[in-house]
Amino acid sequence: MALFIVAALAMTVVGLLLGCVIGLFAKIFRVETDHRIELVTELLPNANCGGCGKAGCADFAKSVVEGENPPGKCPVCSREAVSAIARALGIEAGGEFKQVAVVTCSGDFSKMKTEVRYNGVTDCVSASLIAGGPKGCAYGCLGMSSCSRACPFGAIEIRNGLAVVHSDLCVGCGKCVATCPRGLIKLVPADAPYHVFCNSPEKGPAKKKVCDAPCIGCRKCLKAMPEKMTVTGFLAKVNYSAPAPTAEEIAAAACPTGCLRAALPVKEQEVSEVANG
Amino acid sequence: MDEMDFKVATFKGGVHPSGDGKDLSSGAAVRTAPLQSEYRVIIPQNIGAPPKVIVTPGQLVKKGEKIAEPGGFVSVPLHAPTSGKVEALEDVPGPMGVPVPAVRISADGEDAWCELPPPLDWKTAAPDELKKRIADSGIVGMGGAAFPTHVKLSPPPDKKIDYLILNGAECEPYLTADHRLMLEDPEAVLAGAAICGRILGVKDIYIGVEVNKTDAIQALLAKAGAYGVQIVGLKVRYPQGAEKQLIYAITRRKVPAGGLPMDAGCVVQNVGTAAACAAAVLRGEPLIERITTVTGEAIREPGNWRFRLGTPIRTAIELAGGVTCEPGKAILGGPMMGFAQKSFDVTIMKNTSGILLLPPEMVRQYESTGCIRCGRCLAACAMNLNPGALATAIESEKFDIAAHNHLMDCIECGSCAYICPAHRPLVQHFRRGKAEIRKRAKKN
Amino acid sequence: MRYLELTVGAVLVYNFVLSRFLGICPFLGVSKRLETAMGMSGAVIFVMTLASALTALIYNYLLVIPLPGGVTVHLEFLQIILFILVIAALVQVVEIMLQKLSPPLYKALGIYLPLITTNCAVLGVAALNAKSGNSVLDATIFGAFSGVGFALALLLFASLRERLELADIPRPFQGTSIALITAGILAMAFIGFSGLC
Amino acid sequence: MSLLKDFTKGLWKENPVLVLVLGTCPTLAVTSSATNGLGMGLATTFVLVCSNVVISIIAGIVPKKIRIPVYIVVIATFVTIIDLLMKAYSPPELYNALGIFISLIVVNCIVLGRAEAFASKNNPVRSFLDGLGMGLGFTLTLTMTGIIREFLSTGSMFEVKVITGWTVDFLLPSSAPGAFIIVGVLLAGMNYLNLRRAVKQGKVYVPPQGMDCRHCHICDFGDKAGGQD
Amino acid sequence: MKLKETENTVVLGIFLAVIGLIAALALAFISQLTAAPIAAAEQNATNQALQKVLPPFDNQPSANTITVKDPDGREVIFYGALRDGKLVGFAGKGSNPQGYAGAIEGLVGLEADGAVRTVLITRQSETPGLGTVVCDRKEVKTIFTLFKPSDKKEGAVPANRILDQFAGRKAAETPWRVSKDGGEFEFQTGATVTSRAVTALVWSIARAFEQNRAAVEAALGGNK
Amino acid sequence: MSEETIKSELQMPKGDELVLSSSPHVRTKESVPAIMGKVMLALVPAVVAGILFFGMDAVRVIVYCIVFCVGAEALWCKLAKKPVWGTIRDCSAALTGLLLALNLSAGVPFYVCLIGAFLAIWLGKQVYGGLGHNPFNPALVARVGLLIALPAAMTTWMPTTNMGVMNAKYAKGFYNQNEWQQLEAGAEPDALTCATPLGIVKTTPKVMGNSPAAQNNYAAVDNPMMLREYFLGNRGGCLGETSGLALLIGAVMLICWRLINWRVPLCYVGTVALFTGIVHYFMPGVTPTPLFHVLTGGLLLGAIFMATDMVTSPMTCAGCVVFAIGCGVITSVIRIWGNYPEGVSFSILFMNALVPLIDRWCVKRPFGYIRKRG
Ligand SMILES: Cc1cc2nc3c(=O)[nH]c(=O)nc-3n(C[C@H](O)[C@H](O)[C@@H](O)COP(=O)(O)O)c2cc1C
Ligand SMILES: Cc1cc2nc3c(=O)[nH]c(=O)nc-3n(C[C@H](O)[C@H](O)[C@H](O)COP(=O)(O)O)c2cc1C
Ligand SMILES: Cc1cc2nc3c(=O)[nH]c(=O)nc-3n(C[C@H](O)[C@H](O)[C@H](O)COP(=O)(O)O)c2cc1C
Ligand SMILES: Cc1cc2nc3c(=O)[nH]c(=O)nc-3n(C[C@H](O)[C@H](O)[C@H](O)CO)c2cc1C
Ligand code: SF4
Ligand code: SF4
Ligand code: SF4
Ligand code: SF4
Ligand code: FES
Repeated sequence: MALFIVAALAMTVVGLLLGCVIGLFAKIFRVETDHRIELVTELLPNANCGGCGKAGCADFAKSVVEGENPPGKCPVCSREAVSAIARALGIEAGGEFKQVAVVTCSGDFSKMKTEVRYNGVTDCVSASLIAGGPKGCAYGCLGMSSCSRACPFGAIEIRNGLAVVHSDLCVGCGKCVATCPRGLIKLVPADAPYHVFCNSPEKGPAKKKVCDAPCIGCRKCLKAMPEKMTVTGFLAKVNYSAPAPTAEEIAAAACPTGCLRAALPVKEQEVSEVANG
Repeated sequence: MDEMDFKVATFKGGVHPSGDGKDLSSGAAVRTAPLQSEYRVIIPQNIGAPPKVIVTPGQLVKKGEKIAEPGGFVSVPLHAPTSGKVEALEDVPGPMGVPVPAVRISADGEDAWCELPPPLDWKTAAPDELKKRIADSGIVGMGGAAFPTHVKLSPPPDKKIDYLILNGAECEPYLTADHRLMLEDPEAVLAGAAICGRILGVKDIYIGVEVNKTDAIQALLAKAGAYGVQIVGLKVRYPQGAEKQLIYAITRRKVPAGGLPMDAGCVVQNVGTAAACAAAVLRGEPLIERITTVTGEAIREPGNWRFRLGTPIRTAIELAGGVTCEPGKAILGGPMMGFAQKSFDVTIMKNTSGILLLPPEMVRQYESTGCIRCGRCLAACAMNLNPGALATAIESEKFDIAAHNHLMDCIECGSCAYICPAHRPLVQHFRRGKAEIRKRAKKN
Repeated sequence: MRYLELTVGAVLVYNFVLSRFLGICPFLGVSKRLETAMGMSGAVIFVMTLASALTALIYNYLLVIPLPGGVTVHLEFLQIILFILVIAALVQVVEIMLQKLSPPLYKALGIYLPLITTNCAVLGVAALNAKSGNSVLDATIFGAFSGVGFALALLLFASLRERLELADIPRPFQGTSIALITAGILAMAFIGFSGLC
Repeated sequence: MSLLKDFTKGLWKENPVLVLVLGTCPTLAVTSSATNGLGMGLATTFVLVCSNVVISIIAGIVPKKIRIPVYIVVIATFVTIIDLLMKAYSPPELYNALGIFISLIVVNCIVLGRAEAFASKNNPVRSFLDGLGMGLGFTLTLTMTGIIREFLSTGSMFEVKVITGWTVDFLLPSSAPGAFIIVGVLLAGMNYLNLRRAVKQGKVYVPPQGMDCRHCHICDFGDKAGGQD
Repeated sequence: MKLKETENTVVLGIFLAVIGLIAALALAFISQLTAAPIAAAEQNATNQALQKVLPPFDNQPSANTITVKDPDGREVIFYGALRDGKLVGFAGKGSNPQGYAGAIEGLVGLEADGAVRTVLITRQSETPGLGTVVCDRKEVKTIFTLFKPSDKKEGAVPANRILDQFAGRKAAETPWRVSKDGGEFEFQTGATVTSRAVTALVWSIARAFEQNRAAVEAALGGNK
Repeated sequence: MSEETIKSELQMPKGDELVLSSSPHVRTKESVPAIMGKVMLALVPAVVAGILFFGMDAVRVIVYCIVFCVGAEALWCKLAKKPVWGTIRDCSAALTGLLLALNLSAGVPFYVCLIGAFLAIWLGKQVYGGLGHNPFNPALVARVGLLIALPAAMTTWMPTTNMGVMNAKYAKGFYNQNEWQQLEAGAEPDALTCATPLGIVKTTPKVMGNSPAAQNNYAAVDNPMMLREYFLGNRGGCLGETSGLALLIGAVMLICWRLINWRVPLCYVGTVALFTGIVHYFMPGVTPTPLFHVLTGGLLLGAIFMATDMVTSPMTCAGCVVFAIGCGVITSVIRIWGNYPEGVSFSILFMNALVPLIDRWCVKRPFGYIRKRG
C-alpha cells in the first residue's frame, strides 16, 4: 500500500510542479506568433517551386497573410485550395487563369539543320554562350534539357533535340520560361489548342535555309482568321486574348510549313517516363 | 644571347601550354591585306554602349569617315574602313554565334581618306586634347576586351595612377601580332606609351614582354630611353598577359578582388592599342585596321596581316594561302581564350588578334569524366580559385555556392580547363555560372 | 584517467550515433546543411548535459525512498516516466526562456530544441546513466561528452552530405538511402577506435 | 473501406520506416536478428495501439499548452507496462538484446507522431486501427530487416540455418556499420520499386529526402525553419 | 472556458498532476503484479547458467556460495549443487584479464571430484568472428533438424571445440597451455590470445578448487 | 611564294568539319586513364616484391581482385544502364582492384576477393555516382568491410617464401611453436601461418603484461637486423605492404610524375614516427621504436598510395598536410592503444570523412583578397 501512496504522491507532485512551471513560463515569456501563416502553408501545395515569385510556399503564405499577394497568385494551387485559403482569411482569391508553357519552336533534329559538332556541356545556357550553340537557327530550341531540368514538375521532355511540354503535367509556374536562354518558351492559356511553333524574327528565306518548319511570315493564317492572329515581320503569333481558332479555321489557313498547329497530345506512359528520368 | 638589362618578373600559378605554335608565324613580317571589294563593319565592337549608326544605305563615305557615333561615354565611334558606298545595314553572323547588326560598305577602289584631323605634338598638346583625339579615333583595347581606351585614360580624380603598363606579353599560344608589331614598329608602341603616360601623368611606364620575344625586347630597348619607358621581361607562362597578373608581376601590387587596375594605381594597355593611339595622335588616323595573326596547322601560309575592320575571315584565310586540310576548328583569337566559330563570314573587329584554324586531328572530341579532385586546376588558377569545385557546384546548379566561392573573380583564362586530366569543360561551366549569377543579381 | 576513458569512450569508441544507434532521426534530418548541423550540435550538447544531470539526480535520490518505518519504497517503475517528463519540461522551459530572453541565441538554437524532446539520444543517455548507476558528476560528464560525440558525428556527416549534394548519385539511392550508407561507412571508420578505453 | 485503409496504409503506403523514415534508431539497433526485430516491433505495436486509443479519448480535454507532456506521460506509462511485462515473461535473451531500446519506445517518433497526427484528431476505433496498422508495418519492416541481416551474415532465419553448408559467418550485415548500410540499401530498393510503379502509373515520384520536418507536426521545427534545412 | 484552450497555470498543473496520478497508480498496480514473475525470471536467469554447467540438483546453488582466491590472487565464486542433500558438483565463476579485448568471465562446472564438467563463458568482448568463436556456445539449428524431436539430454549445452576439450580434466596436472605454447590444448587459429586466456581461466578455477577444496566443501555443506 | 602560285593552289575550307566547343581549345595530353595507368606502373615494384615473397598465391589474389573489380564495375554499369566501356576505360576500377589485392593477405580464398571487389566498387564507389564522387577510398572501404565481416580470413597471414633466410633465432618468433618444430624437422605442413610484427607487438602485452619477457619479445621483432628484413619485405603481412623498398621506388615515381603531393606521405609517415617516438621515449615498454612503426604494417603503402588518392583527399596543399597529420595521429593512437594492431585503413577512412570540412577550412585566398590581419 505504501508503494501506491508514495508513487501516487510522487507523480502528483511532479505533475503539478511541471504543469505549473510550463504554464507559468509560457505566460511570463509569451511571444506572439501568427497562426494564420501556418494554416495557409498547410493549404498550399508545398511544392516550393517559386512559381509565385516567392522563396517558397512558406514565404508565399506569409505574403498572402500580409495581404501582399492574393492566394490565386500560386499557379500550382488547385482552385479549391485557393478558395479555401481565401475563405479562411476572408479575402479575394485573385490570381489568373491557368496557364501552361509551350515551346515555340519546331526545330528538332529532323527539321533544323545542325551545322557543326558541339563538344561541351549539355546545357542550353552553356551551349548558347558558345557561338550560339550548334543548331543552325539562332532563335531555336537548343534541345539540351535546361528547361526540363528546371521544371519541378517533370513536364518537359526533350524529344529528338526539341523540348516538348506535356501540358497535363505543366502547372504554369514559369520556371522554364525564366530558364530558356532563347526565351522561346511562352506561357499560354491552358485551353488554347493551337500555337505558332516558331520564334525566329529572321527573314523567311533565311529561316528556310536552316529549318524545314519555320514561320515564313506568309500571312495565310492572318487572312483566314484576321482577329485571331497577329503577324509582326516574319513571325505570326496566335492572339490568345481572342477566342481560340477552330480546327476548320486552322485547316482553312493551311499553314504551308506546318508551324501553326496543335500541341502534341502525349500518352500517359510517356509522361511518367519523362518525369521519372 | 647577350646580357639583357631587364628584370624577369612573373606571378603565381599558371600553365605552360605545350607546343605554343608561335614559330608558325613569328618569323612572318606583317603584310598589308589588299583592298577588298566589300567590308561588313560590325557595329557593336566595343564593351559598353554600342555605337549609333549615322549613315544610311546608299550614302557615299570616305575612308576614315565616321559611320557611327558613340552611344554613350563608354563607347567609341566607328569609321569607314575604305571609301565607297554604304550598301545596307543588316544582320551578319557575329563572333559569338548570334547575328549582330553591321554596316555593309562596297569599296569604290579609290581608298581615299576623308579629311583627317591635324597631327598633334604629343609632348606639348594638352592631355585633354590628346584624350579627345583618342576618343574620336574610335580606339578600344586591342588586347581582347575592346574596352574604350579613352575611358581607361580618364580615371576618377581620387584614383592616383602611378604606373602605366603596356601589355606585350602575348602569352596566348600561336598569336604573334603584338610580337611583330613591337619588332617592326617599336617607335609607334613607345610613342603610344608615352602619349598615354602623359595623359595619365604617371610616375613610370613599363612594357612587359615575355622573354620568348627577345628580338622584340631588343628592338624596344634600343629606343625606349628616348621615351622614358622601361622594358620588363616576363617569364613565359600563361596567363602572363592577364591584367591582374601582369600588374602583380611587374609592380607586386594586387588588384583588389572585384576592383579595376586603377584601384592598384595602374593602367594597362595592349601594345597594339598604344600603337593605335600613336597613329591617332601623330597622324590623325582613326582606328580602321589592325594586325591579326592568321595561323594554325591547317593554314597553308601562317602569317601576320594588317586587315581593315570588316574583312571576313574567309578572305583572311584566302590571303594566307587557304588551308592544308579541312579545318576541325576555326577560332577567333588564341587557343586559350578565343571563340570557336561556325561560320567563315564573321568579320575582323578591333579586338581580333588572331584567326586560328586547327586541323581535325588536333581537335579531339573531349569526353569529359567527373572531376577526380586532382587539384591541378587549383594549382594552375592564377586567381587562386578552386575551379574543380566551382564547376561541380555549377553542374548541379548550386549557383549560390559558386558565387560564394568567388566564381565572379574568374578571368576565364582557361588554365584550369587546359590542365584538367578529366578534360572537364570548366570554362564553359563558369560562363554559364556567371550568366546565371548575373541574371539573379539583376532580378534582386 | 577514468574521466579520459569516460570521455574518449563517449565520443569515439561508443559514439552515440554510430555505434549505439541513438538519435538517428535528427542525425539524418538535420544534417543537410553544415550551419544547421552546428546549431543542432550546440543544442544537443546543452540539453544532454542538463538532462543527464537532472535525471541522475532523480535516479540517485528519488527512486528509492526510505520511509520512516524502516521500509524503503522502490519507484524504479516510474523511472521512464519521470525521466521523459523532466526532459520534456526542461526542453520546453529552455525554449520558452530563450525565445524571450535571447532572441539571437533562440534563432541559433531554439528551433532545434523541440526536436530534441523526441530524440532517443537524450532519453538514451539518461537510461544509460541509470543502467550503469553513474553518480551525478559522472553522469553529467558522460552526458556532455555523449553530446560531443553526437555533434562530431553530425558535423562530419553534414559536411559529407553537402559534398554528396553535388555528386551524381543514382536515383534510387538519393536522399536518405545514401545518407544511411554513408553513415555506415563512417561507422566502419569509427570501429577502428575500439579498445581505446 | 476507410477503416480498412486506416489499417492497411501503415503496412506499405505510409510505412513508418521505409516511407516516413521514422523510428530509425530501433530499426538499426535491434535488427541484427529476426527475433529481436519481431520482439521490438510487437512491443512498439502494443504501445502504439494503447496510447493511440487513450489519447484519442482524452484529446478533447487536454489543454493545448501541456499537450506534449500529457501525451508523453500516457506513452511512457504503456512503455513501462510493456517493459515490466517483458521483464517478467519474455525470454531473457530477447529482453537483454533489446536493452534500453524498450524504454526508448517513449521517444520513438512514430508513437508520438501518430498521437499527434492521427489519434488526437480521430475517434478511438480509427485510432486503434491506425495504431495497429502502423505498428504492424513497423513490426514487419523490423522483422524483414532482421531476417535479411541475419540471413546475409549467417545464412539462417530466426536462428535456424537455412543454408546448411554456410559455415563461415559473414559479419558485416549484423555489425553496426552493416545496419546502416543494409537499411540504406533497403530504402534504395523501396525507392526503386516506387519509381518503377510511378512510371507504370504515369506519376512523378520523389524519393523521401530524409525525415522532412515540414510534414511532421510533432514540433514546429518545420514551420520555424521555414524549409531552411 | 474550455479546458482545451485554458492557459490557467493552476489548471494546467492540476491536469498534469491528475494524469500523473492515474499513470502512477496504474504502474504501481502493474509493477506489483509483475514483481513476483520478475523475481522468478531473474532467479531463473542465474540458475539457467548454473543448470547448464552443473549436474542435476535440487537446491538453490545461487544462494549457496563461497568466494575464494585462485593462485593468481583473483576472486573465484563457487556455487554448490546439492541433490538429496548431497554435494554433487560445483560451479566456479572467475575471470581472466588477458582476453584480446578486455577481461573474459567464465563459469566452470566441476564434478564433485574436481574434474571439469562444462565450461561456459559468461562475459567477453572479443572480436566477433575471431575471439567469439572460442567463447560462444551457439546451438546450430538447421531446417533439417528443426522438426526432429530433440534428442539432447536435460541440461546439455551446444558444443564448442575449444571449451569442450577441458571436460574431464583435473587441475593437478602440468600447466595447461595451448599447443602453440607447447601445451596440449587446441587453440583457435587467429584467436590464440583468446584461447590462451580461456585456457588460463579454466585452469585457474580448477586450481582454485583443488587448493581450497576443503574450505569449499565445508562451506557449501551438504551432509556427506 | 608568288601570288599566282597561291591562287592556283588555293584550297578553301568548307566548314563542315567544324567543332564547337568552349575555350581553351588546346588541352593537356594527360588524361585520367593515363594517370591511373601510371599509378599502376608505380605499383609494379610492390607487385613484383609481393610475388617474390609470396609466390603464385600473390599472383592469384592480384588477378582475382582486378578481374572482380572490373567485373563489378561492368555489372553495375550494365544494371544502371550506363555506358560500360566508357567507365571501364578510365582504369580506375582496375587500380582499385590492384590496391585491394595489395591490401589482402596472399592466402585469402577467392571469395574474399569477390566480396571485397563488390564492397569496393559498389558500396565504395558506384552508389555515389562513380569515379570522382566517392567520399571514401573504395579499396579501404572494402578492406575495412572485410575486416569486420571476415576477421578470420583477414588476419591469417602467410609467411614469406624467404623467411628462412632470416636469422632462425628471430624468425622463430613469427611461427607458432608446433609449426616451427615441424619446419625444423624438415616437414612440410599443409598450411603455414605466421604472425606479423605489429600483431606480435599488439598481443605481447596482453599475454605477458609489461614484463621483461615482453621486452624480450619486443626486442626479438624490433632490432636492426629485423628492420632490414622488413625494409626488404621479408615479413608476414598484406601482399603489397611488406616491402618498404619497393613502395619507396613507387613513391619516387609518383612524385616525379607529379601524381601525388609529396607532403602527404612525408607528413603521414613523419607524424607516425614523431608520435610513436615520443611515446616510445616517455613511456618505455609501451610501444616499439618509430622506425619499426614506419617499416611495419600498411603504413608505407597507405601513405604513398592510399592517403594520396586524389578523389578522397583534400584539394589544397594545406588541406593535404592537415589530412596527413590527422591520419598519422589516428594511426599511431590505434596502433598503440587500440584493439587493432594496425590503424592505417581506419585512419584514412576517418580522415576521408573529414575531407569536406578540411576543404572548407583550408581554402586559398583568392587573388586580390586582402589579408584580414595586418
Ligand atoms: C594500406 C593498409 C592499411 C591497413 N589498415 C589496417 C587497419 O586499419 N587495421 C588492421 O587491422 N590492419 C590493417 N592493415 C593490414 C595490416 O598491415 C595487418 O593488420 C597486419 O599486417 C599488421 O601487422 P604487420 O605490420 O606486422 O604486418 C592495412 C594494410 C594496408 C596495406
Ligand atoms: C587570361 C588573359 C590573358 C590575356 N593575355 C593578354 C595578352 O597576352 N596580351 C594582351 O595584350 N592582353 C591580354 N589580356 C588582356 C589584358 O588583361 C588586358 O585586358 C589588356 O592588356 C588591356 O589592354 P587593352 O585595353 O589595350 O586591350 C589577357 C586577358 C586575360 C584575361
Ligand atoms: C581485427 C583483429 C581482431 C582480432 N581479434 C582477436 C580476438 O578476438 N582474439 C584473439 O585471440 N586474437 C585476436 N586478434 C589477434 C590476432 O589474430 C593474433 O595475431 C592471433 O591471436 C595470434 O596469432 P595466431 O593465432 O595466428 O598464432 C585479432 C587481430 C585482429 C587484426
Ligand atoms: C595517386 C592515386 C592513388 C589512388 N589510390 C587509390 C586507393 O587507395 N584506392 C582506390 O580505390 N583507388 C585509388 N585510386 C584510384 C581512383 O582514384 C579511385 O578508383 C577512385 O577513388 C574511385 O572513384 C588512386 C588514384 C591515384 C591517382
Ligand atoms: S513546363 Fe515550365 S511552366 Fe510548366 S511546370 Fe514545368 S517549368 Fe513550370
Ligand atoms: S526557324 Fe523557328 S521553328 Fe525553325 S528552328 Fe528557328 S525558331 Fe525553331
Ligand atoms: S578558374 Fe577562371 S581564373 Fe582560374 S584558371 Fe580557371 S578560368 Fe582561369
Ligand atoms: S583539374 Fe579537373 S579533375 Fe582535377 S580537380 Fe580540377 S576539375 Fe577536377
Ligand atoms: S528513433 Fe528517432 S531519434 Fe531515435
